[in-house]
Amino acid sequence: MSLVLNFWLRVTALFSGFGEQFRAMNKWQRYSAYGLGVVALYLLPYWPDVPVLGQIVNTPGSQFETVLNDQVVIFVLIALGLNVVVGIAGLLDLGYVGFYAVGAYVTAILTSAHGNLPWLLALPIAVVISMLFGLILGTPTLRLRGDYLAIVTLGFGEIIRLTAKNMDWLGASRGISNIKKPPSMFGLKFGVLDAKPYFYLGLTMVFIVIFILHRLEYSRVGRAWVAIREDEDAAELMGVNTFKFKLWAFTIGAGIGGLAGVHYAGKVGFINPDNFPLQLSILFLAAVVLGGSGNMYGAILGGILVAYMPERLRNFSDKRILVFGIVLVLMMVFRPEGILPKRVGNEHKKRRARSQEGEVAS
Amino acid sequence: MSEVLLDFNNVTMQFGGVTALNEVSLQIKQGEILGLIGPNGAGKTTCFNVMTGVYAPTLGTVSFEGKNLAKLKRFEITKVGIARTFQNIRLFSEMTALENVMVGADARKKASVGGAILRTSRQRHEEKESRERSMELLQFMGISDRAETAARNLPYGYQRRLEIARALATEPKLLCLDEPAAGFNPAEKEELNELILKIREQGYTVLLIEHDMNVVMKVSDRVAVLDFGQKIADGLPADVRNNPAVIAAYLGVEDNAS
Amino acid sequence: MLLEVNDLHVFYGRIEAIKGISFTVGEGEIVTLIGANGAGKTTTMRTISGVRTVAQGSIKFEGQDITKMAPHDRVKLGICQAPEGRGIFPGMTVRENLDMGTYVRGGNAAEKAADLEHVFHLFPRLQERITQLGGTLSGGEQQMLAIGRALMSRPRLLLLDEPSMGLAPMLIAQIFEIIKQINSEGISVLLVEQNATQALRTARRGYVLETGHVVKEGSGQLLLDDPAVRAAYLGG
Amino acid sequence: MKKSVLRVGASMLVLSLVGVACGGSDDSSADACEGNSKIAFFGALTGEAGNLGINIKKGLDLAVAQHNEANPDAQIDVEAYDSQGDPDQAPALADKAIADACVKGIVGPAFSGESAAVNAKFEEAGLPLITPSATNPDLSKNGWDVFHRALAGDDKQGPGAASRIVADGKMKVGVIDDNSEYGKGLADIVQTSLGDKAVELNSLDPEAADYSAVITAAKDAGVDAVFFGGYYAAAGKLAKQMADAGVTAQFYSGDGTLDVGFIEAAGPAAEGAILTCTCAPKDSNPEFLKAFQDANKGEDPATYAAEAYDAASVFLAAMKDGKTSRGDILKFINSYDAAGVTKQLNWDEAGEVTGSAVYAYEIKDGAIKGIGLIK
Amino acid sequence: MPDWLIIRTFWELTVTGLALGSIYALVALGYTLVYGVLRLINFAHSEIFMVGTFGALLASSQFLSIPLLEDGNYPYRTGMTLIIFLVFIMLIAMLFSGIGAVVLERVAYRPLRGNGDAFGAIVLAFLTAFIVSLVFVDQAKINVIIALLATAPISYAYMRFFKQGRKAPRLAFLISAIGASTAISEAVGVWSKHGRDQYQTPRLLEKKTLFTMFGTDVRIDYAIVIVGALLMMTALTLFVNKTRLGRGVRAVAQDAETSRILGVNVDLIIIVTFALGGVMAGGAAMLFTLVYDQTRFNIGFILGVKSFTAAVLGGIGNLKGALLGGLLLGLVENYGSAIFGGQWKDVIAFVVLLVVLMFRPTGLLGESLGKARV
Repeated sequence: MSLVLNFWLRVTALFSGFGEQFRAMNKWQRYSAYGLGVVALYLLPYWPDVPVLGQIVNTPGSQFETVLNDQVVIFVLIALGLNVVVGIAGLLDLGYVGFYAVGAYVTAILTSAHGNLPWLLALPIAVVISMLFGLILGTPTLRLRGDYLAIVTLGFGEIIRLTAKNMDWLGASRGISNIKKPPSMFGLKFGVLDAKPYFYLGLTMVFIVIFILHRLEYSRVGRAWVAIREDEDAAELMGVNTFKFKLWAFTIGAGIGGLAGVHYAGKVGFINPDNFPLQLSILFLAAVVLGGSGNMYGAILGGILVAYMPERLRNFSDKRILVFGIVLVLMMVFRPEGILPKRVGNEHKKRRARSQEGEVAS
Repeated sequence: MSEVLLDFNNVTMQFGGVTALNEVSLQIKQGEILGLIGPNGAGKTTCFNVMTGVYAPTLGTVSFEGKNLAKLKRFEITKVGIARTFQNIRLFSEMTALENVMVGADARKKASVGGAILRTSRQRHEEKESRERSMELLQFMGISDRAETAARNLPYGYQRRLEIARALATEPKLLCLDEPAAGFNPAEKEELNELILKIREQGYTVLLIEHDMNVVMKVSDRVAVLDFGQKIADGLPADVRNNPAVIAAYLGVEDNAS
Repeated sequence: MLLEVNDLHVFYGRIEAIKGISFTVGEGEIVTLIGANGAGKTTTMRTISGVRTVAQGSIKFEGQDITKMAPHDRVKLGICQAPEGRGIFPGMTVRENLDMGTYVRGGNAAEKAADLEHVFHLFPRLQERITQLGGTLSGGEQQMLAIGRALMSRPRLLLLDEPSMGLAPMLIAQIFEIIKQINSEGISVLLVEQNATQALRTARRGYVLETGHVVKEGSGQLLLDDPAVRAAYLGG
Repeated sequence: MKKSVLRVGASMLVLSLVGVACGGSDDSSADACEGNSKIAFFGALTGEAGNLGINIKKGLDLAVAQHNEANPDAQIDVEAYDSQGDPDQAPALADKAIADACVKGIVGPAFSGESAAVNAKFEEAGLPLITPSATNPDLSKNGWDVFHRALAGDDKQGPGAASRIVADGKMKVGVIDDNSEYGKGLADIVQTSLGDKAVELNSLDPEAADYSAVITAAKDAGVDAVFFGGYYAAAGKLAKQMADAGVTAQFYSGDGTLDVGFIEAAGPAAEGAILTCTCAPKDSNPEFLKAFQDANKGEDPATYAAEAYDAASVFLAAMKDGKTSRGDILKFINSYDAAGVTKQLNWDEAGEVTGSAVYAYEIKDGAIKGIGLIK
Repeated sequence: MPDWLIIRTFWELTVTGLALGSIYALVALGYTLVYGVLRLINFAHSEIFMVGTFGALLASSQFLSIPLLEDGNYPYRTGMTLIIFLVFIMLIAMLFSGIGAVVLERVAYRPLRGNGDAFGAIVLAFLTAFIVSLVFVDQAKINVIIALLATAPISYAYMRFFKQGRKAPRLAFLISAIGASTAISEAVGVWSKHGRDQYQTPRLLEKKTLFTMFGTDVRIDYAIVIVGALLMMTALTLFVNKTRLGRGVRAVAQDAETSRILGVNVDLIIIVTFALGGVMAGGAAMLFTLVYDQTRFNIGFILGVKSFTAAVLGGIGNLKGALLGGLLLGLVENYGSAIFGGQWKDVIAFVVLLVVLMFRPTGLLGESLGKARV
């Protein structure tokens, strides 16, 4: 087992090594590395056709690009959104699936059940309404302390699902079908068979969200969030309007959850309340914490793993959920901060430098 | 110079039957360093918390520049111009030193979510301002060499100073320091004394809660003594030092014991 | 020697709170540790009680090394503490709080009753409050309760962390009288105090702590007369 | 050192480009199947609804095994796509099935929910499907050419159940559902068909342990019969709790309840319950019964196994007829008209099997007994 | 008309609501105890309940060899036999749940407290080896053999890791709990005899009407559940208030640090707390099977969520709150179902919770295990 631990240390060292090399590069080199990475990501659907690599990444029982879109992209979007709420602002939300559902349902209602809007128009409306739901839920509940907030949000997620299930206007348990698909653009046809255009669209959404969150995180807003997470009272005494910023975190998180819902609804064309069970909220949270709560890239990695691994491990058939549960426990025992824990400042660089100095000295 | 900045008028504070402060009146004048001393548990920290809006007084009023603080929310008190440090250090431990100070500096900034996403010119300007001001403060406190270190990894002395820097960043009129010398050795205390005086020179009014007589007596313009929730003395350091009531309460009951 | 602390180092997270202190408490002695807030007094006390782990150095009790012993075993050996801030269980009655003192020792009902009698003899106020919840007591009563509770464990060494904190002068005097009385019954006392004058008067020997180091030691009177100590802790 | 990041990025890019090139060649050979043709099972084999899928797959396996035995040089494989009945997992599996040129037909999708999520894909790909179990009436209203049902939908079953209830002389029928797509749909149809004889008693939460609220309502309404739209586990609990609460109303339910699990869960309370199904009783075709028992260690075919066998037989017939492309097979199915083990198999435009046989079953002596067609 | 249903059937709804509420309350106690002592939502407590129902199932069908049906009817027992059987089944269920809770604590929580011991290391090592072996073969027996062989070296490595004593952040506990919850329920779903199917438990007690009150028949099983739950709760309260260990539990809940100073073995108290919660859940599980005669691998999930809601409703960390919250939730659900229809049951439950928390942010009775007194 020490072998495994050792291996693990190596892998993480490799990544941190990457980080340092990255910082050491000049601007031009850095941007080209980014560019190459982005292009490679957009080419992901073709990876299974590559020899060797394809063997490793391909999902045995299901279509790889569909998994990429329907599972991975959706989970990554959601992990990004939930990470704002849980990871950065430190608000425990166990009902995140509610916002995902709102996004999907608004799209469904506007483009199919009670309207005939194009998907592209439904998108902003759905995101805004999801944010409104965040606001509506957050205003009364954000005064509650951590664990109380958790159960209230959990209840909220259930209320959303059950309301959808019980109201004929929302399609009740039949759900809503014939949801409009995204319009064909840039030569991409959003049909039923080919998942690739959806993946490109979803990946673009992910990049946009990363861009926005990156800007938020390294601004007054992001600092306020982290300050609230670290010590809410101290933050307030340092002049942070904690309620306002908590509400913002909730609202932005809700918006991203809603966006994921819009994308999902547009892709599948059919939703019903059973697509939004309570267990999904828990899975979302697991993704964020597994990857590294508070670290955007950790959350992304968590989202990828939680979405992709069950498909990759289809051979385990009915044991994959069991394996998932055990892995969660093991991860939390041995790496409680997640796979990519949040990093603060440049201390790790300093530490390394210092240890090198030490070596020279001795 | 002698304008009253903070007026503590007949404040009583009770917690479930226990009286922590009993009709305390206290004034802090513009530009002075007021030392507040008293035995542990005498009510200094409660006094402090009432002042910074953590608790609302049971009776009496606290006003700052004539404005009643009771109605204000906690974060608004910072905006009015009161900043504080904490007895048991409460930094944002997962943020760098610089970010900690920037949170303080942000108190005076306006840009919010929209500005941050769009990177408006105002936001960029404010961001730059915050960063520069925070860096200056770190330099002022002599801890800028560890600006990029996570607060939790800073040495103790740095953490204490970082708290002061963070408080200063909110551009307070009144800076409240809660036992800033706790855990310092004499040399460090000496440095702290100088620092406090330097802060005052910059135009801040300082309220200093401290246990160490060396620190309090050396830097304070005026010293108030709390004991058992009551103010028992208020005056120049030399006078307070020789006040029999203070000696009895604070320095031990030496006279009736001997 | 009853208690021997040798080159003790203790960390709080990454911060070294105790940087190698040594001191002893003899059989039947009252020894005091004085120093400013943050000097490491409370950490020392908690380390002796075993709730902080020792990074380096050793603690011996009656010659037995207890550096790594679990807290409850130390209580069994006869080390009990009235912690800083009194540590009263707010939701328990005075009686139940006192019973917590016998938690480790157990003992039969008669023994407990005798101990209880003894505590009530020292602190008659507690008897009046016996069914009241700990959280509703005044500061002085809580301090009495904390000391009484520690006594219920029949300690050989009583650790008192800031017993005078937040008490009115009258009460402080009373508490120190009781400390002397307890000591006269053969219980050694290690006393941590900010009220240095009072503490040094009560104690046979004292140690001055500063940022995790012992900077001075000597008999109570010697330290009381030391000008540097007077300047730093006694207000000149 | 510095450049290694670039190098890794570049090599990944190159690899991907290779992939694009290879992938391109794949598309042109969509119809090229190397190896045996396959009939795919699509539905749950694991997860909470796994049992139903296993029944179906056994019927499919039997048909294919018989075919392979009879035609040694034209072997057919069975490919299973285990969706766990989950509409979220279904699309990636459906795409995989579509991408596999050897898959010529789908027996499934087993559930209505996943059907709604993926049938459009099969339609687009022209991959014919025959579902042996998804009975939601709405499914046939989408204009899907590839869609076929090997049994009648709930719009046939509901009125059938209602007429049986009426024929039994019941005057006041409490209608309960499990708030699922299937259960509520069926219960609504039954309720409409019953007209003023029906008393709506709302839904229950099938996952909950306690149904006393709805039972209290039934008791209060004084019903002489109860129709439950939902699955067997909940039906069993409901029947038992009703009996315990002293409700003596006759228990009716639909095909979701047609499982020994119902009898196990309800115990003696199941006795006399009447269930309807558009599926045929296991003994309706002795030949099939015997073949199934032989192939499955004496086990009786459970619900939908016979329908799956029929569905598979149609595909096999097409292949035997020399049809190899999906399009040809689809045409073959659309014009198919022959007797299956359960019924005459031919489909209308919408994909509904003609002839709307609804069978009634009764629980007697702890076993399910077919009691004939409902007129 | 449905508006009047609640009035016509009020007492009947009250009886059934109280019965279900009693079970909620017993399970809620587990959440409350652990929260009181560790400030941790023991998300896996629902599975402890589930394990208890399987304990009850095994006790009756395996240990007592009672068939599901005898000659086509329930295997009713009467008199002393019945009482002995029921007590036996309850004890076994409590044993299952109690052991389950303690194992859970040591494997999934204790290492996160920076306090992992050999037991946790061995179990975790076994699980690690087991899932790794699954990659290569998928045959339970072979997997177990491989896992057992690899356990020793892996647990050695794990022990070394535990020695570092790293404490995990709060969220990690929650995720570990979720993982454990998933794993326990799936393990039963995968490896029990009928897998994920519903299981029936033999019905020993004939569900006759015991007495009639307000025109409503009160069935004997409901009466047993309500009385049994109240008895267990009284026993627990007595234990917590009157015994030495119970005092330890209260002391740790109020002030863990001082408790340690006074010589309370906090790790032991935590084990006791989990065991108590487990025993209560086991009792609840037996009472549950007594009324509903069935269980399933996922039966804990919804019941757990409800019970946790009940605990919060009453004031988490407060024993009396758990009772109040449980009963209240059971009643509210029943009344609400009668008014709005069963499909709105959970919505009603959560709306009530929301409203209560709006006005009383720490639940009806407030938190604190220490203050819970009879």
